[in-house]
Amino acid sequence: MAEQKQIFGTYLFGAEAAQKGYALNNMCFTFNDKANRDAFLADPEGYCRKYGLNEEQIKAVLAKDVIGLLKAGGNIYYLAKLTGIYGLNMQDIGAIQTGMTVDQFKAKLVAAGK
Amino acid sequence: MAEQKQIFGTYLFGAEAAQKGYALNNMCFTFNDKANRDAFLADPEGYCRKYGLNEEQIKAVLAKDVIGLLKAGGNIYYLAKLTGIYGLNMQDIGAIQTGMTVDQFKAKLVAAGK
Amino acid sequence: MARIIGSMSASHVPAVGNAIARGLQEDPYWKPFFDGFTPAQKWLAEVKPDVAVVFSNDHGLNFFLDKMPIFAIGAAPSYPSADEGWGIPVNDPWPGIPPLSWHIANHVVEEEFDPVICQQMLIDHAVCLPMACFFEDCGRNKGYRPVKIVPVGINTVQFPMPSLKRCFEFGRAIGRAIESYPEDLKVVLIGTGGLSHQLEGERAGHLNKKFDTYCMDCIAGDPSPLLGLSNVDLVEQAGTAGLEFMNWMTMRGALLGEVREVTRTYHIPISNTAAAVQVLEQLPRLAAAAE
Amino acid sequence: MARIIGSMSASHVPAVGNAIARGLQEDPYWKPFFDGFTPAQKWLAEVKPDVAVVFSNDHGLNFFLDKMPIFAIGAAPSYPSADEGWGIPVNDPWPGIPPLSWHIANHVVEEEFDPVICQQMLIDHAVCLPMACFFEDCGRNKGYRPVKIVPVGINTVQFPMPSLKRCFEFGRAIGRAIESYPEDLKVVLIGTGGLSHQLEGERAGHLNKKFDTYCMDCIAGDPSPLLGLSNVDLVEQAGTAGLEFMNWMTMRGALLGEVREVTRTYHIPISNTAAAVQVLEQLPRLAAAAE
Ligand SMILES: [Fe+3]
Ligand SMILES: [Fe+3]
Repeated sequence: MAEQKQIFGTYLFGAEAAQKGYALNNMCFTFNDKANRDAFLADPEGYCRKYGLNEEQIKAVLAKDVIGLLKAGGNIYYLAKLTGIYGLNMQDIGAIQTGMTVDQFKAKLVAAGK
Repeated sequence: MAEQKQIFGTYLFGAEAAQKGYALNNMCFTFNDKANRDAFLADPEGYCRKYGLNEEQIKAVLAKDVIGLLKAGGNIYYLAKLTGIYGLNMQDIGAIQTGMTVDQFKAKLVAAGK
Repeated sequence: MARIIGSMSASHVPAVGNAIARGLQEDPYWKPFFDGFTPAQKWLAEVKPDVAVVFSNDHGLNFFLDKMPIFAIGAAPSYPSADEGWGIPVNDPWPGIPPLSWHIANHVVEEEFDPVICQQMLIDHAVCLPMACFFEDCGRNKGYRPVKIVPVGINTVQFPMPSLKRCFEFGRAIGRAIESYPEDLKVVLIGTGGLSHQLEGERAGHLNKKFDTYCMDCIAGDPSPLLGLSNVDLVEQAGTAGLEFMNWMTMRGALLGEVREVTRTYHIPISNTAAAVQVLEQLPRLAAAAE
Repeated sequence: MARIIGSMSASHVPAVGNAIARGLQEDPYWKPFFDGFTPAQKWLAEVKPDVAVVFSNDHGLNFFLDKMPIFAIGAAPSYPSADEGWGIPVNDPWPGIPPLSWHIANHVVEEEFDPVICQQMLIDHAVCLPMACFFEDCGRNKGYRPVKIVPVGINTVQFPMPSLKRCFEFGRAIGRAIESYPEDLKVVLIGTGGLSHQLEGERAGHLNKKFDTYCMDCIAGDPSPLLGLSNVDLVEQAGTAGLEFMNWMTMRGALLGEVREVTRTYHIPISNTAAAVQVLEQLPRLAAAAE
């Protein structure tokens, strides 16, 4: 129901994504612990497989492909813990997803305040 | 609110008991695992202390004092896991709490069906 | 569209698990209890449901007091059971039907209910044992799973609890959700728990045949006289564990049309409990008459 | 009786935690944000609340998709924070006030809300950082905890979500609960999150100053125009993370009387977020005028 209205570039996280992305989000949930973040960094693909991610999800994780992660059922509240491991802040993520440079993305934010 | 009406021999599990009995019920919750049941049996008092039970609760646990456990905040849904460890079934528990023999308690149940 | 064909309610008692495991169905103590399911089994063989929506309460397996829901809806692909601490055999998992679970969840939240949505959920004897009694071959034939399930959990463990009226209305919203599900499915409702019993306190062993009969009459006929009953009144009449009748009321709420009582049995005691079985068939009706 | 003295709302952003830790309050990027709290701090010094009821959403620290509540009420003696995965400093625990928490829980369940009751709850940056900004010394003076808290959680993570109308009504029930609490306590409401922002998708970076201004006008004046807004409409206007405005609406619902706007600031951007601070004072009124 909530998923019926299409909004450009926007992924509503409901029934479909919640099921599809369960393993991916569950893995990200473990990143609340530093030991798990370290284990991930030591062997990203192995860590993904341990948590039962599918190939689409693993590929997106390894490529830091945020849009791919969303399409694979990722929820930003959990994904943010993954991108944090990669040292990416929210402007970096914004730039990746919108195809801008980080400076362009930041300028866009500032412009919205005018 | 729910606790205002007094019913003979009846312990409503609400705000007060839920706080008072938290550690006790939490210990009982661990008894869903056989390894924990075994650990309890190997050292009941030590197990109680590990889970932070207070003296009133520890005394009631060691004495198999069901009424004492209720007064100490125990919830029957969790306490039943403790009494199960002691090999007591629900008629045994009923007899203990009502001061009857097990046969008397069973007869009381049967009589209610007439 | 999915269609609710009726409801089946039954008491649940852990000891039933041992009786099934030890094949005590013909034992004099157990026979009156298990015989109560025979007419229900016959009805099931006729109506052949695809899905069971099962209303029950957790007994300290899936939820703890750290985070205690009022209502919970299972949305898992599979519902495993687990050791509950009493040495009763662990049942095989029951398959879920996540699209229907989510449909129900979306619908009831829109109707202003606030259930916890559980993509992982352990089911305990309150689900597994009535299922094994109604779907008899499940107890004997491991892995036989003739229906998919949607477990609906109701808090009977800790006050505050939802009122019988709130439970009934929650059931109504679930009924409307099911009947608006686009797939052609036959859905049976199962309510478990109760009837009167009290395990703890100096009043342990409290049973109330008269009140239970009244409750079953209301379930079969007009449930509205029960809507004004407070939970504390319910405890007074039916004992603390009689609060599990909330599961029956939620189930009854989901029956949106007229019903016919197919069977009813009532027997005291199984363990400390008044053991009842009741089956209602929802009568055919015009779709437009649905609320 | 307890008395609600007003509300304070503010955006929350993990990056604020690092800014506090690194003492960047005077840094040109951060100064407009932190300066927004100064009038609120002045107001707090005058009104001196005893308790804060804090409306926020979990960010994958306390809840997961296995068991996702719609509403949650903290009833813990203490609320620790924990590592959220971003390297922001872990805050010291905030003390709870379980009797008030349970009073609220009992009351709202009676009013037909179905919150999860949490005797254990981790609070994340959505609670800790606005608290550290409003109660400035908390960030600098470890262990300084001038109020006890009741955290109220609202699901903004997963659809289905409660509507703005449902949130507002939940707030109203909480307001009535607080004002019927027998102890003489001054209670401040805190709503955190939003305003417009969207972190994910090709629309990342979406902000909507006009809509945010409209929302803050409605919060300060008449919130009823917002009650018809669907969550998807809210996403369209305010971005996916703009759904966190539900926290503000629940908070606003709990203000039962007339209000006076004490301060409002609005600044874009902090991180990717429209950062707002708004304080409302509840005007004195006759007890009889309370709903
Ligand atoms: Fe039960
Ligand atoms: Fe947030």
